[in-house]
Amino acid sequence: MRPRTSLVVMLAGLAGLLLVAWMRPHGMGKAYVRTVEKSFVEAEIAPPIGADADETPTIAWLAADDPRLADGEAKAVAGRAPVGWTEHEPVTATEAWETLAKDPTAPVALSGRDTIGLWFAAFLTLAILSFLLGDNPIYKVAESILIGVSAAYWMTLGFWSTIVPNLLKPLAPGAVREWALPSIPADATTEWTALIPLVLGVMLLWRLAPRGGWIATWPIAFIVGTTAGLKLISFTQADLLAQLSASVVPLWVTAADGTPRIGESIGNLVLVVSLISVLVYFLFSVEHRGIVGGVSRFGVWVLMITFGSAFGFTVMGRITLLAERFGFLFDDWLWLVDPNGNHDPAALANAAAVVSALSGA
Amino acid sequence: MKRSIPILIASLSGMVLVLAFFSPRTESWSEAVVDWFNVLAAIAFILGAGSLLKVQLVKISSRSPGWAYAAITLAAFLFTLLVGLFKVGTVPSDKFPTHVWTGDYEAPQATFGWIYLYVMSPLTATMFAMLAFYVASAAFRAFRAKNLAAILLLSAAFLVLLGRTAAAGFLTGWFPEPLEALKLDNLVDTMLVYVGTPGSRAIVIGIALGVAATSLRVLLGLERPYLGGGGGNG
Amino acid sequence: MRCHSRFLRLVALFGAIASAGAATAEVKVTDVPGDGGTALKVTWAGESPAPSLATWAVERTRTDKEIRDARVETADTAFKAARKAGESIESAKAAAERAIDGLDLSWLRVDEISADADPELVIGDLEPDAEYGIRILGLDGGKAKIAEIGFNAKVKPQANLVAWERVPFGAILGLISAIVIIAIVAARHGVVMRIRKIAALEAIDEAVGRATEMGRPVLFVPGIQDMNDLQTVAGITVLGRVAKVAAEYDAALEVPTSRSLVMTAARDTVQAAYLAAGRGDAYHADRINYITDEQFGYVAYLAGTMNRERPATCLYMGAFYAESLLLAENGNSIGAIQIAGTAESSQLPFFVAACDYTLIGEEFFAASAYLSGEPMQLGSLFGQDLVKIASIALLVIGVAVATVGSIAGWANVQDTIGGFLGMLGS
Amino acid sequence: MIRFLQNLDRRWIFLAMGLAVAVPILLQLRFPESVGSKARDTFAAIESLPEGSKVLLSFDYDPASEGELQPMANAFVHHAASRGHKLYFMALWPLGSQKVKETVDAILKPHHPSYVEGRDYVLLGFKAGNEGVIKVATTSLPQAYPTVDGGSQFGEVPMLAGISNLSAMDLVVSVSAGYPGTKEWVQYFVSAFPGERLVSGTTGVQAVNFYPYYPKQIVGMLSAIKGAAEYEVLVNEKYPGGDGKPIPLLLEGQRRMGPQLTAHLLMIVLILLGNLVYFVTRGSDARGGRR
Repeated sequence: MRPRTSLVVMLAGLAGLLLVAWMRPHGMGKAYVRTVEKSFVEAEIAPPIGADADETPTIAWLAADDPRLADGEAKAVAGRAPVGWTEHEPVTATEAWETLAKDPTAPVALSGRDTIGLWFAAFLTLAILSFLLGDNPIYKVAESILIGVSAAYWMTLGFWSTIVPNLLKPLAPGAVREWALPSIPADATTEWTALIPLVLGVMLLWRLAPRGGWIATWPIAFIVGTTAGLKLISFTQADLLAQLSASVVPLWVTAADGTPRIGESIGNLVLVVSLISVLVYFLFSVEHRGIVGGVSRFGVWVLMITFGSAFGFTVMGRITLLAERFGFLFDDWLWLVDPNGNHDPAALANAAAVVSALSGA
Repeated sequence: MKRSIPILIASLSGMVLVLAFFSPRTESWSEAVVDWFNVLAAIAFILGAGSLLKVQLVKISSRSPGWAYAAITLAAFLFTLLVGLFKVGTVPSDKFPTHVWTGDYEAPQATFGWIYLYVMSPLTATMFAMLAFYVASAAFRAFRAKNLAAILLLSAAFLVLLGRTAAAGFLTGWFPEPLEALKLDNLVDTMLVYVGTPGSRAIVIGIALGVAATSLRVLLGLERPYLGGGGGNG
Repeated sequence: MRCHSRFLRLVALFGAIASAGAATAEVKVTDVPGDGGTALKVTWAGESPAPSLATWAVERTRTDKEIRDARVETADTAFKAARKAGESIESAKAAAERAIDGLDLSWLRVDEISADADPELVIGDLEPDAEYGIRILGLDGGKAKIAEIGFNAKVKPQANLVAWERVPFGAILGLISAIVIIAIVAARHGVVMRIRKIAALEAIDEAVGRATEMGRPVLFVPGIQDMNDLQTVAGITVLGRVAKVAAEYDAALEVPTSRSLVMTAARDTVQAAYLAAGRGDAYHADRINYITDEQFGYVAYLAGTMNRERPATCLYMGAFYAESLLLAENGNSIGAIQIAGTAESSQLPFFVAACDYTLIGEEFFAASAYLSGEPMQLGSLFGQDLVKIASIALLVIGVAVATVGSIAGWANVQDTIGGFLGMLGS
Repeated sequence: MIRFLQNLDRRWIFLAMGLAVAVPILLQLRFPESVGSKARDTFAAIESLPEGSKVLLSFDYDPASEGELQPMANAFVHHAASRGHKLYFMALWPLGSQKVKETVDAILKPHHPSYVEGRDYVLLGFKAGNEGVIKVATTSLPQAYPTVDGGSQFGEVPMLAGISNLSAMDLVVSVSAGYPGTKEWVQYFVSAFPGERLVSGTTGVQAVNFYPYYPKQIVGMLSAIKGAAEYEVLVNEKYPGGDGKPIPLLLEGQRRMGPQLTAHLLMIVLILLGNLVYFVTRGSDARGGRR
């Protein structure tokens, strides 16, 4: 097949699907949100009943509708203005239409930001899939975006979820408390052990300096050494000994009443022989000739059956992944199928009727 | 100096952890070490970013082929990093509404969350889904009955593929009671329990031994990947 | 030793208290050995003080903090119940005050043990070095107290120096290490150890040579894990050898990495290999680059690069997950020779099916020793084999005993053997 | 023909795979499922408990494995609620508690309106600590969960009163995508209480590793999307939705089996074709050699 043919076939198919989706009355690829107002007040919360005598009230921010404020358990701090903002929660199209049909003034609306996002996601999905036809500029754009975004993603994650809580917090609890982690207890003190990873990290970054690159080998030596120590224990314990002990099975199996179970007995024999022959295959200091050769060849067969069945099982999971992606394209984006009722045309019709009745009146 | 100190660091730190395992008082050491590693890995991101920036900038400034893609990568990287580090578009957490830096940068309404939802996850999920296509092409190309080993591999795959869909019912569902064990799905089970299990067990045991021996070599200073290469030729 | 003497003192103390009281049974409290100091073990003589005895209740004292929390909890429950019943806030508060008024929370019931069960219990989740009192109550069928044994002596759970239950495992670990070390020492003293050919490793030189002939690069992928995975460590070691061959043949070697620590280690390794081969001038650090930590971002780059640069040889050595097949099939479509090595057993099928050679699990870890050809390294491989043979022997003996036991009808023989090995491994 | 296959551009294979997965989704095809013994055992494990039994559901997965596991989770919840059991939800994975909430919102609230939080079901939530959480819960559940999701104290929840540890549960269901998950439940729960019953729903990649535990330590097991579909059939047969028809979400697994069947058949055809090409060309090459 010439590359052009496959490209034409795929593009024609896609255009056809788009056309069908476009023609449907409820359209395609729209995202809705509900607007939620949030408001908080600073309050003084009395110690609970039964608390020790020397406990004092705590001051904390509560949602404006917290029942403790109504109960009198908590009192708003005088002179502090409430703080609030607006949030947007995503809702399905059906939900949006149903809400509008009940109350046309409800705070539910089409979201430009999320609709653009949905279309961009669909474009990127198709761009990656286009690699199946061969390397092409659209794929290269998607690839470039993915590399840039993901490198920054992991760096951001590393900063906020590791550097701040595991390095900056123990070193300067007061400052971090003021800045980003107000939940740190006020009496937290500096933990000097956190200097160790800091020093190792600086040594690692020495790499960026023009001289003394060898300094970076120290932290890496530390990582490799500790890894070796940890893995020596965990693998010997959990894998070597545990797997051996799980394989000690009798070759003669009887039911509770003493009748022999031939099938299971043969099975156990196969199990033990298979295990030993694969282990023999892994012997390095003996040439695979003669008896050892025969046994290890049997071991290879066992390995192949293991690999074959694992292959079969994994295929299932991989196909589910592709089905999920097609589900995204056909259901979330094109609205061609609707197995879960997320964009029900009937709901739209109801909503439209209510809205038009209102505008007519 | 340059060679012996790293070897000493690797051996000592590993040995200490092995010994600490046997004393409850030092149980937390291994957790601390894992924690330090995470910090180190996070600091190493700076090193990675440096390398990434350098490569892209060189491509752009030399106008080498495909420099426009390098520019896209660079722009995507810088944009995502900025909105992530500065938590653009986040709202503070409910408990601390006056602390602007407590916001959840992964929430859908944060710009970073938008990038995750509509850029990162469709891109990675689609890369993952491509596997279904490659699995098909591997089936056509690689599963050739060249020898007994290959025949066993492909028959096992064949059995599982058939046995795990409605096809099993069509083919062998009508087998009478005495032939129960020969039904496709039961055959697959038998194969997995008595051949698949010891096969994977032996692999696991072998790997455990390999890991143990490699760890020992590291602790003894015989294997020194941190110094550039394995044993004597490094 | 310290903990033992304390232990003896305690036992003596219980004896004294138990015999002094009217109790018919004796209570022993011991620190659970080899833990982090969070548990105590209680045993008591189980003979019944009265025929109506149905259960034993084990109680311990609460710490001050626990008393406070329990009191607040009780008050809060009463308050909420009253509010739910429609009472005003004031009367609900009064109800809460009443609920905790005069309430004695000093004893916490840990568990109830049936009178027929073994009279022992491990009390967990204690604070190390806090003092606890312990008592045992005998209850009848209606949960009424009919007897009390025990004492008010305070005991402290302690963090111990040695985890005794781990000692058997330690012995096994020591034995395995000793076997490997002896083999290494023997090799050093000139005992010749021969190692069978591993086809995948023999093929590396040839594959790199082919890339040189074709004037195309060699692609080396060290997996997607960081340096804290031994597979990456093994991969970097193999990279050292590949770089040496590439330097000798003057082939271009590309190493994109998904972790920057791996990039650092890979650069050191390749540079060292080029210097050792006398080709320090041919080393290009910019061919060894960090791409991104994201699994599929990294794979997207690799797939694109393979199609653009068309390497003649692709080597995958390290920890791989779902990307294995994506890499191998793309390498295949550009006609590259592919050699893979990994210990991720779920990915081995894909490499075995799609690559020219695959190092399976243990073979991959053996690669560094094999490639170095040094006697000491080969000695460690030989030691590994000895351990394997010992494992097989252990397995055969275990299966034989289990079979004999099954035929002779010994009860639970399999559980006993499994339990024995499991104990070593716990 | 052979010549064509021999030089087959793999893009044709990609196209065939794309169609094999896309067409059944577009047509929403469902095929009859032959229900295997493992799905039957799983169904029986929940069905045979007397009404009002205590069932613990542990959601040990995240969105990445949703495709395979969510249909199982939905069916487990609907089945147990239809039998009138008390449901205790927990999660060993951080995002698992999110999945619990979604499942409760999608299944329990609309289809079992009589279920009241605290009386009939409780969300224990996620606790960090992997298998350590199971270990603690086997000795003391309140210790593992001093507070439950939503902030209530353990003792305040009516259906938790008097429960000291996991042995009070009549059945544990683990929906598992990896570590920690079913394996840890076997090691730390079933080993601690040998009489207790565990049911597992697991991904295809893991399934092979759990076969050795069935049926002794795991009394019922659903593997991959196939297991989910079989179980859905059994549940829908006995407990349809309010209108007598199956709940749409409980057809999800069967819907996802549609592409599985066509794609598996395609894989088999491809393996056969590949070998046909191999044998024919090998034969002709040999003849060519003689000539």
